[in-house]
Amino acid sequence: MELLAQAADFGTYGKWMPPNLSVRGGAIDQLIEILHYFMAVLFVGWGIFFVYCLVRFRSGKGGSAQYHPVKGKASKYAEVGVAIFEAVLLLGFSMPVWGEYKNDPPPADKRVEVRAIGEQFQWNFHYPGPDGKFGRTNAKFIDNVSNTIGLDPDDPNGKDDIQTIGALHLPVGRPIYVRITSKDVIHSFAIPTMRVKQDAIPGMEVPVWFQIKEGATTANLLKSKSMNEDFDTAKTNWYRVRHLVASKDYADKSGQIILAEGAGIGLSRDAGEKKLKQLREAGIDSINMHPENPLEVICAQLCGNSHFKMKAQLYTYDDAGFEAWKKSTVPEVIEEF
Amino acid sequence: MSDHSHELPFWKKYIFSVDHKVIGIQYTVTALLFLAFGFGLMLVMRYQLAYPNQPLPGVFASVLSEPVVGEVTVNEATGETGKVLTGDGYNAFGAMHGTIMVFLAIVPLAVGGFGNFVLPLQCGAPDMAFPRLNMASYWTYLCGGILMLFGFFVKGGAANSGWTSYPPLSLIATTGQTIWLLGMVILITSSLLGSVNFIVTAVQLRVQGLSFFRLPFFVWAQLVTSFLLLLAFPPLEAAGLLQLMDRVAGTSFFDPGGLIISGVERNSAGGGSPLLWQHLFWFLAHPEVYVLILPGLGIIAEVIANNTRKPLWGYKSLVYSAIFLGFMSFIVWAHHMYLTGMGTTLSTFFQATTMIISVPSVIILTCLVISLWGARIRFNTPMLFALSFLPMFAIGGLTGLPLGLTASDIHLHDTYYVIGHFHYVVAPGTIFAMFAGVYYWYPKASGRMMNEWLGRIHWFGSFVFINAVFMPFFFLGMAGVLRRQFDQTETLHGAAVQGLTVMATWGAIGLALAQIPFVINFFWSMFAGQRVGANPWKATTLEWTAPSPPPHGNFDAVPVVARGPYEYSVPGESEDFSMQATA
Amino acid sequence: MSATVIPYDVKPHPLTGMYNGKFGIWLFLASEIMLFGALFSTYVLLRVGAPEGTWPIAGSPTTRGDNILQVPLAALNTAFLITSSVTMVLAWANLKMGSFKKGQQFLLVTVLLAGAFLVVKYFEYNSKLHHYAVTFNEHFDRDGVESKSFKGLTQAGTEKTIHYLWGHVEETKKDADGAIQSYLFMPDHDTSHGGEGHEPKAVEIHPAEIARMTTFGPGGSSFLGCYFVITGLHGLHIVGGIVVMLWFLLTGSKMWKTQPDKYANRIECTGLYWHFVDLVWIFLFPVLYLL
Amino acid sequence: MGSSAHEIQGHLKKYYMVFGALLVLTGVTVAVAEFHVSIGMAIVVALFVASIKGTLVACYFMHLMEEKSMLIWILALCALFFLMLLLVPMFTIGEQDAGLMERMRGLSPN
Repeated sequence: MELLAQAADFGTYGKWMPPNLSVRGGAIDQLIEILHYFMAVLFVGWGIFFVYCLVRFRSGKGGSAQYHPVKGKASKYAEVGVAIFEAVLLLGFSMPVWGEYKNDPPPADKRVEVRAIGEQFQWNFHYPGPDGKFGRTNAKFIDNVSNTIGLDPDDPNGKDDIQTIGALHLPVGRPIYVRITSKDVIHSFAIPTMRVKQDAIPGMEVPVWFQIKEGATTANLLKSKSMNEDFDTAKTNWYRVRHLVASKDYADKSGQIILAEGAGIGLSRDAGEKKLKQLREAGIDSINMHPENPLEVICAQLCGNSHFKMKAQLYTYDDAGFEAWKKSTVPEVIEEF
Repeated sequence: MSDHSHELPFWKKYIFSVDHKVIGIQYTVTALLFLAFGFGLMLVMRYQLAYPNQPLPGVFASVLSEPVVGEVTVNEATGETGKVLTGDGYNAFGAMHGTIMVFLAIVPLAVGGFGNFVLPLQCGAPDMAFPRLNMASYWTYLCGGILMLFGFFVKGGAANSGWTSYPPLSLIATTGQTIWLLGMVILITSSLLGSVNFIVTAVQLRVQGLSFFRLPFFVWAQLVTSFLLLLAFPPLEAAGLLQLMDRVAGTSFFDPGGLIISGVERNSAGGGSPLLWQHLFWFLAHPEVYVLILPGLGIIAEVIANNTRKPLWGYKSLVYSAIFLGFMSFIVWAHHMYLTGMGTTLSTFFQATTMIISVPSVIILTCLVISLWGARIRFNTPMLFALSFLPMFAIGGLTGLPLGLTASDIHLHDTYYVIGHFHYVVAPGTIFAMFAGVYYWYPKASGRMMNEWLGRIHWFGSFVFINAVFMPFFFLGMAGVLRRQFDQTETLHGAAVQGLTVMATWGAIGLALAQIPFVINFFWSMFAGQRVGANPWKATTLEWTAPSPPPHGNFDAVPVVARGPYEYSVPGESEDFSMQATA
Repeated sequence: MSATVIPYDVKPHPLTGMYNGKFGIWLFLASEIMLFGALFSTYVLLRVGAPEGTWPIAGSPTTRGDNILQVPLAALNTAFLITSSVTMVLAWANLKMGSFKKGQQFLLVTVLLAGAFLVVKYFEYNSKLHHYAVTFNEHFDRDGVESKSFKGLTQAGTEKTIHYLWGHVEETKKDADGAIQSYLFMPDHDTSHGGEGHEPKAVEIHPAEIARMTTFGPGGSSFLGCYFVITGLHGLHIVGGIVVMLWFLLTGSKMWKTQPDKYANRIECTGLYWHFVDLVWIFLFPVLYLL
Repeated sequence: MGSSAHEIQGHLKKYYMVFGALLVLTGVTVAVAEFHVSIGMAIVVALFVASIKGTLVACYFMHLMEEKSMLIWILALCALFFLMLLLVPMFTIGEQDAGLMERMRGLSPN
């Protein structure tokens, strides 16, 4: 659990990178970190030389400028050094990660496969159901309420398929294989906490695969102590807490509950500001809060006027939980046909 | 040579002029106006980002109308309403901000403005090789620009699919997109006319003694830029035509077929490829980055050489680097497309070329900074802008590394990190170079100096605030906040870092205020600036041989060049500068 | 108008061997190569990526353009353009040799040949814009006219049988409100029932039976889109060339009296442009019609 | 540069010969197309013949043979970028077909 506590440190959400919950994400983070150290060294070194020159060679000091160029190989060495280091980054860090990202899909029998179909402005997900086979889809069966992906009701493979809108359910600790496409414009399937991003392009289907760290289930994340954050009501603005909910009940002096456990501050600024004011008036200086749902799938490619709202909730389970979720969903879907 | 100019009527001398200096000034003024307009669009967007869905302040609310803004109730009790930007309005502003800044402001300023004014002078030429083509280029640019702006007035508002106009989104967008495409085709035509003119002038019209390696670095930068424009722009023109056909003639170049738009199948033959647009677009748009930055580097080199009072360090490396940079910029374009499903072979090629292209940039920056060694640095306004350009351009360049490597790009792609990266190259980079250029060549164009103290205030304010705008972007990007989001607080990680966005917005407001001294200075100096002679900066290159302002035909006598461009502090000379032209 | 004298306006520059105008026109042509290059690239990419059986249009027996285009007309046009290139170069050669009259005559022939090219192109376009491809919702068989079928992959990836007919719309019947009631459709020989020897018969088709109905215009298929855009842009270049040549034949020819060298130079530049237009067609012809 | 009148007189014969060659080659292209050879063969022959024709026009009518090297370099650069533009988008398709991507499958899952 210690690993998880570090990984899911939502208290630091936004201070640097979002917590990384995928097995492979660490390599990406490591490369980004190395790159930034490298950049900092270059910039600081260069900057010191730059400022030194400005001070030492200012015209106020008098004298005349040197006509003959300064000799020295330092700059050549620096340039060659930069080039070599870049090559190391490319060959040693970037290419292995990308190669794994692209060339090494998990075997079909070991992976959990799901299709993600982008649409203005929602993510539709399609699971193959217990038979492991996806049903055929066709545009003419599309129905915006119960069959957004156009599953063919006559295809036996599709009878047990699961469709969800705006909610992605995944198990932890198993390879996940998402096949990404789009119904209309280009979207981009992105889960910041998993370091996964892939454009969803109409007319083609591109897979990505990743694995969620053991233990990083939604239930665990919500229990994780580090996710609770004390928010100082006197200072907090509504934007910062709009997706958070209270971790316990908060009552005013007369004992009336003004912010119940699991309740949010409010999704509109008006409501949110009012609630914060109410809390302050009740003498509550700080509250314990955590995200209502810690994981999101978002769209990373401009797809229209509500692009910013295009997101899906991601729920992660251990194996038993995932099976339970599937059981609870499958019959429902079948009934609809 | 110049005694005929007074015979020209006013409109021929100042409006439909064929004189490269007048055209250069026309370009500069027009481009600065577009720059201000694009900046204004950005301010509205930044307000929305910092205070999502809050009524816009009075200035903006009074100018903006449907469909860019919508009414909201501010106070339910009194029924008071206010105007907020709509999602479509935000996207339209975003797309137009990008288009205007790149194609209507910076390129015309850097190439059309400075290139036109300075390049023939530095070559010792009486004018451009094709003066009337030059005039046609400016008027085509102006028509294209006005057409672009006209997009705001058609039904549905201006183009709102991003400045990259990715189909299929752009195929189903409102009429504004058609206007955008037409505007682009016209602007590209203007650029092509200009680039042909520049190349011929720089190659054929150099005066006697001015060999290629005696050309000022600015001319080299313009020459390389012109080749980029000449060869990279036509594919975008073709792509624009194809998208136009997709929108108006029912073709399906970028439509794979079977698209379900809001539940209805789009009627088309299908068979197209959305990625084809991205290839054609980025084939231009990557060289375009160097079109934006190379003229800036050229200006910086001139200003630094002049104010360090010594020759540029590694002049030949600078020239070769610029040429290599130009060449390489054609073969890195697909690094914008890593996440479209690109495999390992192509991505390796494009990662490698991307890493290689960073080397000449490093060399250029190194040469410029080593030029400071052993100098006698004069800290005047152009030099302050030029010096602050260097570290900010370095930041812009360095932050390109994590984006050029596929693995780190997975997390950073399409986030504010990208915005921070290219704005550091273009805004604190190129725009600072442009300001340096305006202060540096203003006395040549007008015969009067700009006020030094107003200039320094302008520089200080701009330097502080431009970093306040763009530095938070890197942190936003790290946190995973995506670009082109109307309201980043809709996502969990976006809401967590809203404070940084607020900071950037206030930086932008400060940056706007910091430009006031510049505007005052620009107009005030036109009438009241200190009068100067031909060579107020004690510079060496040929433009300082001509009178200030130069008459039609430029030089009183055709100059003959005897030495290289940056012969400052030559031992044994009585002055610390030796001009290129023999007296 | 201006007192400035631009160097190397007429005389060639020792470094490049060209006067300004010629260097300029070559640079312009370089940009034109990239313009048409992007369009060729588009063509190649779409063709390579086209789902089986959809090139040049869904239902054609092979992938060659001549399934729906007329090679003889294009071959004739090729001859026109090649000839016009020769007359163009002869016009310049005669001007250089000091023969204004002969030069003008050759230039006039060039213009006429360019005009002939456009006339042929007009007939080609016109026949395409009045030729229809109708895709039916299901198998169509009425009054002895039966739809042809073609099995291919749809864009959605599933195998799908397409029922289609090619032909001409003889008459469009509308009701009082202007809504289309039916089309009187005359199928082409090769797609009508009965094959060779049978007179094709017109048949009535109702809008409800039609899945998609297009002309062989730009929206007909991605091949036709390429065909119209590339040949259309090429045609615009021809029109541009004609305008310039007419100007040099009429108003612009006054320059001969004062600056014969400059006039010949301008004809040379026009010629370079014109040969480029010819060169593009030399590649367009096989690529669009024969492959 | 064929600048003097006499030199140009000498060129005239060359122009007519090139003209003849172009017409013959056009005939060859059409004839090959009529034989309905395999598609690969047709592409090779047609593009080969077109290249010869193009070279003839460029070298003789456009006098490219007589130009100095600077222009040739510019055009070579142009040709290089043209090839990049032609080939790279095709490679992306190639990679997709190599199994990384199931192109043109769109909404269909299997």
